[in-house]
Formats: sequence, structure tokens, C-alpha cells
Amino acid sequence: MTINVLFFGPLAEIVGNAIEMPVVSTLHELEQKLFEQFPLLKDKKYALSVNEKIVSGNVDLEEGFTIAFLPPFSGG
Amino acid sequence: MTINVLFFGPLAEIVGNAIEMPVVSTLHELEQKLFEQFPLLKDKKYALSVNEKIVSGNVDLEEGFTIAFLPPFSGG
Amino acid sequence: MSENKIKNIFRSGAIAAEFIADSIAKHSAKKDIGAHSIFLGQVRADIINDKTVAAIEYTAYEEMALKKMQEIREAIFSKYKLTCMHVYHSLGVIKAGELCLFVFTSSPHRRAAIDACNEVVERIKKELPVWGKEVFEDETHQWKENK
Amino acid sequence: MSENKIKNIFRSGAIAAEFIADSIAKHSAKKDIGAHSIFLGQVRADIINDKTVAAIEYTAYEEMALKKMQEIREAIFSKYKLTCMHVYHSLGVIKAGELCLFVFTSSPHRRAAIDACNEVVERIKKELPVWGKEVFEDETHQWKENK
Repeated sequence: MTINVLFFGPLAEIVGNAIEMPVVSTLHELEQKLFEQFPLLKDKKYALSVNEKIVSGNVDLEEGFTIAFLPPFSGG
Repeated sequence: MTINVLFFGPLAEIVGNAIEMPVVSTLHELEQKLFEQFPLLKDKKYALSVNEKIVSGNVDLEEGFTIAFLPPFSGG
Repeated sequence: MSENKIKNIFRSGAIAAEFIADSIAKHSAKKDIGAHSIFLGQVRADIINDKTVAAIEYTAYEEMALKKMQEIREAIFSKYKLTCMHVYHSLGVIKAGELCLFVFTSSPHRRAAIDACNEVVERIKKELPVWGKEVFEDETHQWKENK
Repeated sequence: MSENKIKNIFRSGAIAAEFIADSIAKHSAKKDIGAHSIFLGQVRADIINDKTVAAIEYTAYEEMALKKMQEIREAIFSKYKLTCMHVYHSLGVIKAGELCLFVFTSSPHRRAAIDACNEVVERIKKELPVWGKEVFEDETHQWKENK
């Protein structure tokens, strides 16, 4: 009953590249949990993706989902 | 007391690449002379340059000038 | 249709000029092409607070980036009359002066190739989950942010 | 200033991919460049009234074209913040599939390189006294006209 959470760029410096954690019911709940554990994350600018799609607002999470914290892109 | 007249692209097929001819006083006079000698030239689309600059309207000519008959460009 | 297969745009390390030449040369067999448009990104030795950028280290959320790139590719092919399109993006440490992005579009007439290339570059910068870490000569770093 | 010296843009025969690679590679020493934009013109094997174009033979009023190109170069350098700009145009017989035009602009940021490249290509096609004779496979020909 877990979800995978990925962190990239400057966010990976705070949290690490990836954590596997027990499933939580929504994206907001996930963020709150991570803010408690990694207070530095709270002030960072990022978008969120669920299963490789950018999402906005709150989203229900299910077992096996992959969530990613995506700081501003700087490719090219 | 001559001028040089150059022809490019399809016009060179009618007249040849270049002719040296006695100076005439204006560009219009030059065109008239050439139309008599090369009637096919008359129906062709072209711009004129005097000493490597595109000109419009009539222009006075002097000894040593280079006039070019320039069909529509198709470089690149 | 070749534009529907997911392609891996990522390359480890810098993009070599010879690779670009090979890519160009391969197109001489496609005799309906009249115009190629190429964009190359090169790592700048920017000076930021008296420190000089020695390299950019690129990382990506690769699976997501490739899906997004595929979406961009399909949108571009339906918008422009292209003969082909190739995109390569470096990952890893790319030194100042080296090439990190190669976008290559070809079409019968120039407008499609040029406009498509331009749009692909803009979308790559804006939409691909790729990050560049500017590494200074003293080995400190800062994270780039695209404007 | 290098942009004020008249450069010969004309090359006899097709532009080779290796020549383009060399030209790109030379820019790795210029560490303030962040973006290169390249346009390549390739001869199309167009089919016109059932006849296929085998080659284009290019001729030019060279002295006038080089002066005009210099004028364009100066206008482009005063309009865009470019690091450098290179233009090569083929003369003579260029076979279908071969390259006949190479425009290469570089700048710190992409907008200047891309916009300058685009403008140079348009001006070359419109303003340079260059003519292309489309030679068909049966050796008949017709004269191209730029749109």
C-alpha cells in the first residue's frame, strides 16, 4: 500500500531523489506530510505530476501512483 | 566612350552575358536601343542596376557606367 | 507512422558537431526537402556574482519528458507540413562552449521548417521536465530557471 | 570590426555537411554564445509537367550581391545582438538533395539568433541578384522565381 514520490533539481537536494511511502488519500495530504518532515520544501516553487501528468488542485491518490515534485524547468 | 551592359539568368540566354556599347545619354534610351536589337527582351520582367545599385525611373548615363538587366531573383 | 513511435531524445554528454553533420547528411536522400532549420543550444560561461559558470549538469524526469516530447512532436506534425523532425537533449555535465540541445526540422518550403523549429524550441524550454545546474569554477552551483 | 569587411559568401558547388560541422565546432571557443540558429537550403527534385528537377545551376551578379549582402549584414548586426553570422551560397550546378545555402547566426540568447537567421534568409531570397536554373533530367531547363 505505497506510493512513489520523486524529487528533481533543487528539491532533490532537500529530500533526495525518491521516497516510497504509505499511501495517503490526497495530494494535499501528501504535501502536508512532506512539509512536516522537510520544512525547507514548503517555501519552494514547484509543480506536481501524478503518474507523469502535471496536475493542479487536489487529486485523490491510490496505491502505486507516482507523484513528482517538479521545480521550474530549465532544459534546453 | 562606352558603357558596359550585363545580362543575367534568362536574359543572358537572349542577349549574352555582357555587351560593351557606345554611351547613350539615359537608361530609357539604352532600353529602346536594346529592344530594337533584341525584341525578345521587351516582354521580359527585369529590374535595372546602374553601377551595382538598383535604380527606378530614368537615369542619366555616363562613360564607364555598368548597367545590368536583372530578371527576378531566385537565389537561396 | 514514424512520428508516433516514442523516441529517446536524451543523450549522455555533449552533442558533437560530427553528429550534427551526420544527421544533416542523411537527409540528402530525401529529395522533397527544400529547407532545414536547426537550433543549437550552447552552454554559456556566464559570470554570476563574480563566479564563472564552468558547466551545466542536466537531469530530467526522463519518462515524463519523453511522453511530453511525443505530445509536442504530434502537435507539431499536425500543425506544420514537415518532412521530418529530430530532437536531442544532453544529460549529465556539459562544459561551457559545448552543445546541449539540437533541434532539426525539415520541410519542402522554408516557412514550415523555420516556424516548427522555433515552436519546438520554445515548448522544450517551457514544458520538458529537465533541470540545469550551473556549476561554477569553484565547484559551487546554482539552479537555472528558464525565462 | 569584422562585420565591416566584405566577405565572399559564394562557394563553387554544394555545401558539404562536414563544412557545416567545422563551422559549428569553431564556435565552442566563444563562451558567451548560448544559441545558434542555422538555415540550410536543399535542392528539391520537384516534378514540373512530368519532368523531374535533377539540379539547380546557380549564377550571380557577384560584385553586386556581395555589396548587398554586406548591407544586409550591417543592418542585421545593428538590429540584433549577435555574436556572429556566417552566410554561404553555392554557385554552379547543385544536384537534388545537395545543400545550396547555409545561414548561421549565434547570440547569447535564442531570440536574437533565431530572428536574425530568419530575416537574413528572407532578405537573401528577395534582395540578392542570384539566379537558379532548374535543370531537368532530360537536360531541358526552366528559370526559378522566388515567391
